Amino acid sequence: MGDLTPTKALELHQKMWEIRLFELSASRLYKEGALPGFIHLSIGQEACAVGACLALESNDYITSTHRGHGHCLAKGASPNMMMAELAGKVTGYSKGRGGSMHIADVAVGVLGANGIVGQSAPLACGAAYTAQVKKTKQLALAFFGEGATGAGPVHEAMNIAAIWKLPVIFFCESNRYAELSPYDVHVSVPNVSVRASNYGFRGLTVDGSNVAEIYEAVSTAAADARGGNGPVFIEAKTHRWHGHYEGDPMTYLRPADRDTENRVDPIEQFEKLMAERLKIGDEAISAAKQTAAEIIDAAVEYALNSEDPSPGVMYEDVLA
Amino acid sequence: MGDLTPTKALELHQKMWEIRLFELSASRLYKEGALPGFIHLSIGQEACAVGACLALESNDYITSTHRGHGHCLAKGASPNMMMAELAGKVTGYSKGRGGSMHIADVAVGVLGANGIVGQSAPLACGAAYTAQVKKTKQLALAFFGEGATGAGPVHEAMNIAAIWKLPVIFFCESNRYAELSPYDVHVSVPNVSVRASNYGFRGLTVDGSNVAEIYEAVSTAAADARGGNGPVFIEAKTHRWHGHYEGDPMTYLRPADRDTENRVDPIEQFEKLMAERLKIGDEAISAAKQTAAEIIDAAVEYALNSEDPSPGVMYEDVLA
Amino acid sequence: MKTPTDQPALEKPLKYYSAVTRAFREEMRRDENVVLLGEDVGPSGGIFAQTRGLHKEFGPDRVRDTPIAEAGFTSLAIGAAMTGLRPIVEIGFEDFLTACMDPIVNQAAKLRYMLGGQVKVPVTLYTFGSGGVNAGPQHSQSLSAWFSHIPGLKVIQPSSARDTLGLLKSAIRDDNFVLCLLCKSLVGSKELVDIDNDDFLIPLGRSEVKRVGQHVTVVAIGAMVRRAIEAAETLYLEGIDAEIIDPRTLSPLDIRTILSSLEKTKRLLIVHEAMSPCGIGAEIIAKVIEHNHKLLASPPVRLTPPFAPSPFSPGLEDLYLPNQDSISETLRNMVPENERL
Amino acid sequence: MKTPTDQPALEKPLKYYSAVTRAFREEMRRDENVVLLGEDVGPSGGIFAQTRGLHKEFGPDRVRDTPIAEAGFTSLAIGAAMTGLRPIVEIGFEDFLTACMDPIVNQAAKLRYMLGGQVKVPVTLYTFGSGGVNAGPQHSQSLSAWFSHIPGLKVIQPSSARDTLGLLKSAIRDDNFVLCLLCKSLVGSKELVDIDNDDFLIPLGRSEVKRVGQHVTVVAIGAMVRRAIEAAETLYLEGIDAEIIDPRTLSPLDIRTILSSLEKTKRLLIVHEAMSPCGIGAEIIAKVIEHNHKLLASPPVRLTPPFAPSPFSPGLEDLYLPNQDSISETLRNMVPENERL
Ligand SMILES: Cc1ncc(C[n+]2csc(CCOP(=O)(O)OP(=O)(O)O)c2C)c(N)n1
Ligand SMILES: Cc1ncc(C[n+]2csc(CCOP(=O)(O)OP(=O)(O)O)c2C)c(N)n1
Ligand SMILES: [Mg+2]
Ligand SMILES: [Mg+2]
Repeated sequence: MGDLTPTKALELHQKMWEIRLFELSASRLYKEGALPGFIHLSIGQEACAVGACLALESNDYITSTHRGHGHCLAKGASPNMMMAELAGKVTGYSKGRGGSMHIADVAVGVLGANGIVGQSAPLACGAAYTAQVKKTKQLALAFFGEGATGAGPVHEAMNIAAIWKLPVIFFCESNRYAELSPYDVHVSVPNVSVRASNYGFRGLTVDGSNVAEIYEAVSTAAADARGGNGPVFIEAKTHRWHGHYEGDPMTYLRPADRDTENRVDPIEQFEKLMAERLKIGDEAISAAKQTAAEIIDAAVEYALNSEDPSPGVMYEDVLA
Repeated sequence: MGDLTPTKALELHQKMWEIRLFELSASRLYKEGALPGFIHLSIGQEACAVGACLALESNDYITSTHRGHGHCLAKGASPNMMMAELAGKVTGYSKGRGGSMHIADVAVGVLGANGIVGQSAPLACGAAYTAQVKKTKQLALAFFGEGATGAGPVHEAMNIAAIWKLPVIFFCESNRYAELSPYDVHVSVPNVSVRASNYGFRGLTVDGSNVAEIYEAVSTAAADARGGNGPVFIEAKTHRWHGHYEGDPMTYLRPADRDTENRVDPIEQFEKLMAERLKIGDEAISAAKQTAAEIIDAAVEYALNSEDPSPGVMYEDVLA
Repeated sequence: MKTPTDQPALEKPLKYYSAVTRAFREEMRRDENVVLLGEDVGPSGGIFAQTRGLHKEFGPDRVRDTPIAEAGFTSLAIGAAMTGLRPIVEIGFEDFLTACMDPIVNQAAKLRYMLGGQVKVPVTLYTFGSGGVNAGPQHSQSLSAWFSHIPGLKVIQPSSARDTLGLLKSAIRDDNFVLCLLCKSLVGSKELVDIDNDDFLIPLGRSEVKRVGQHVTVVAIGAMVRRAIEAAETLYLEGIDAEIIDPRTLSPLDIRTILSSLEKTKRLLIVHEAMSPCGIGAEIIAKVIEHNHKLLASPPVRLTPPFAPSPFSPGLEDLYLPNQDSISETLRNMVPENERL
Repeated sequence: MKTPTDQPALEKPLKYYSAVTRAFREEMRRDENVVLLGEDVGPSGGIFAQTRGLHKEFGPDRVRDTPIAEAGFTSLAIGAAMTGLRPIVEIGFEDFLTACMDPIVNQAAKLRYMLGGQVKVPVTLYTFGSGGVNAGPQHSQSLSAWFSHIPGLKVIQPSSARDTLGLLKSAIRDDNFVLCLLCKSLVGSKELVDIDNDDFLIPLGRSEVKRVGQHVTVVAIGAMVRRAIEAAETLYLEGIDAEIIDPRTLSPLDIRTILSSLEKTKRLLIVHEAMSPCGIGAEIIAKVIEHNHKLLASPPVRLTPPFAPSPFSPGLEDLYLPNQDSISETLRNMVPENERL
């Protein structure tokens, strides 16, 4: 558990619950027809978002993906405005124009979820470049999946980041599937973190269900990047518990991945560690979970009680 | 010199001279105004084209680049039709519609030079995929420069080739410059052949001025690929003697690269080896050079005496 | 020798997405050079079940899942086409064509021309585009105009299961790079398709008159065709008799069918989901007016979404897209009361 | 405080490519958030010498050579723009825009809209396009229509050194993603530019009447503007007096200037190097006819290259592109003898 203080641990823990409950609520609302379009949930991957984002400063940047709810919440976006956006309401981050795949809160460093696989990487390099030119000591962290590492723009971004020594962290949530097909359709090597060696920077693979390990890995990488040593690639091996999108029948799952009994729950596992190693009592743990539940329930309520956007919203912000 | 027979050595040698003289003629004709547009010459890189292509079977495929004259000649394209194309004549490979960057001779396995950096790699994978599906035992070799290894499509191609175990060789002519900027603007590692490790296949760096070494490396890689072991990446460290394009003032050259006295001439070096190791006599060497000269002179004559395309040519072959 | 197809046509209706599968199956049975590449086209059968069963029937050499590398595998398909295969390529959403413009535009469209006629590039690229399913700004675009702007490509956009079947089969047999721009909002739609042979081809480059009428010519594209027909049926009761033309192939565009309709109606409405500026509608108007600047009795109208990205929220997207109401309203304004039936 | 520019304007003529340099230099001096990225924009000064001196003056942080990664560094520039910089991006040849369509179209054009107005994307992307220098099919394209088709972008195409200066400076100060499509064939052209201050701005979205005339309106774009003016000067001696309009900004298009010219001339010729189908010419004709289907006294004409890739051989490319002769010939056919001066 490295140097994790009980306070920090409780923070990580509560955030994971916020994400879990946000996603479960979204899943339910989707089934009920209250959320339109496509949504992609990150249940099972909470430790990645939380471990990574809580290791950053609040003015650091992240760029995210189609599976971005966890990232945005972990970096500090408002659950209310997020859920409202998922519901297509005018109170959402994009006034209902964007939906689940386009949540951003620039004030807390979230430069946006993104519906185009791979774009998170070069966009993050741009934020890192700004930090470098302006000497702000900020950094940028790009989330993406193992599927995205097959995409050209990710490679172009890593190459540029290496040459320019940009303060950027490439954080890959390697969750066994990309859309409907397994890891080995997309990657020919056991650990996608070797991608970094291509460009001469550091790459490592961590347990994506272990929030403490991720927190530590990202903290070290962040110090590296801020110190001018350039990028780091972190692969977190994790599981996507739900389908690619809600409603996905998951007929393509490999037998080993059908076994939901024995899979590690990153939150449960962390709760055990909190109790055993940090001696955090049950009440504190339940209280954090309770707080998370209240936050998310409020977000659902906020979203459902919000107004639809008026037609004019459709024409705004096309140009600055 | 491995197993090189004197016959093979003379073949390699003559081809290098054909390329050298083709390029020198093109350079002269360009200065004289007989060749329009942009041309990119490969003087200094002859060993790469020749060592690589002569290690292939005649029904193997190559894909080439903007700097493709050497590749096409080495694979067996007609100097006459090539020079005619450079001159924009109707007797050229593209009837004057393509020019220097679009020479192809599908009958001898040349799928085309290409004006878009990086496209040679995925196109070659396509030819390799055909060979795999049709079980023809053919393979495809993609030429490209170190600059191209920064381009997304090259990475995408390497990843696919690795996963699909395609019979393809990625042959990188690492010639110190990409357009007007040096190696380290484009690549963050000393040898670009490490790119292969990213995907778990073999990568090696060879002396791009040593035709015998290249010939051997490609022969081995070809056997690998044909044997179903998938791709190999070969980086040949070489020099581009002329500018990026003819007319390039090369003001950007780094001091070390200004020294033309001490640079290795791949042809001269090979002639020494031929004499010393293979005991090939002076006359045979001069005769090969002489034959090359006659071939290229004839090509120049052919091109200059050919007709311009008639207007109708402009409208043909837009659709099949 | 004819192999029976898996969907006995007369018995159950054909879905738009099953028409895709059927076209592929029939053509892959007919010609072993036809292969299928794309993200999740393999064992999973695709996000819309559009390739279900093909991997099983034709095996992993001919039906192959790709990594997420649209530029790479589109270019790969072109290299394969130059060397003897006839690849079908799936790009999941039309918006992702932005990732493979170079292979399509600088390679496929020009290789035959650039290489002196030495090669053909028989690739059929299909993709699910257009809006109507609340997929938001990056998953709802209709980019047909881009490809219609480029010589060396063909572009089709089927508006029904039947057209999908016939056009896709023709595309696969065509020796050029053909883009087939399917409409997401039609994916689950179905119709009885009375075709029991496996050689049903709709020629590329031919418009179809989907409804005969006398007052106004409506050129509708993709998912807009049904909406236009529905509008026309309603309007008929009000005395407005619209002729509906579906170009089906957007490049090369069959302008003659449109012109001869206009000789009769003198009024032109174009309805498409693509943006208006430099779109297919602009091209149709330009061609009509170049042909005869006095042909039209009233100004032509392009009914398209506003010039803004496609909004996510259902209420907004409903307003954004042309629909039966806005088509009807526009037609009412175009056909004067005194000319109605 | 004004810093004197390096080209005292009144003394020597300004070249098209030097106008690029001058615009960048002035704007980079004015605003330290302006940075310049692209292949060979750094110490080498660019293939057309268009960035010469800038790396030396502004240093490697603000003027940075990129690897060959058009998608990557365009997207990077967008990320930088979202976080406070105002990048200028060079894509060497317009044809290579095919490699970065996703960042331009799915990111830059839509981010502000998708992210609820939270960000601006002030990027100026410039590139050398169009033909006339025997660069062959992959290095001669004019793709303006693609970008004019996409909401959220601005598109400019300067036809002179002066316009390049004024339009580029406005683009850099604009808070949107602006594509500046320069013409390769004009690179070395020069003219006296009587501007000695460093705040010379030409507003985006405004056409310019380059020559006043009465018989016919010629809308010419990019390198075609000079050719049209030359044709007009010659034709004047034959009694044909053409008005030449240069839109300068292709999106948003200033149609009003064109319409008011047509009120006078009633005749419309459009000359551009881009392909005809779904091009800017189609859009102009559509807009004119939608406005008033009776405005034109004769059919409008689009004079463009044939619908084929750009051929390499000089003789062919000369025939391929519109030129003074073909413009003159077309205008002679459009203006009846009895209406001439
Ligand atoms: C350029 C592009 N290609 C394809 C898609 C369709 N798509 C959306 S998510 C996805 C899979 C991504 O897999 P991965 O990167 O592993 O992320 P995960 O979904 O597992 O989190 C695909 C192919 C897309 N959105 N963008
Ligand atoms: C996609 C693309 N970007 C940029 C260019 C312009 N360009 C032509 S050659 C070249 C440099 C290529 O360098 P390298 O790959 O090392 O090959 P070399 O010229 O050294 O043989 C560049 C940038 C291009 N043709 N295509
Ligand atoms: Mg994944
Ligand atoms: Mg090089």
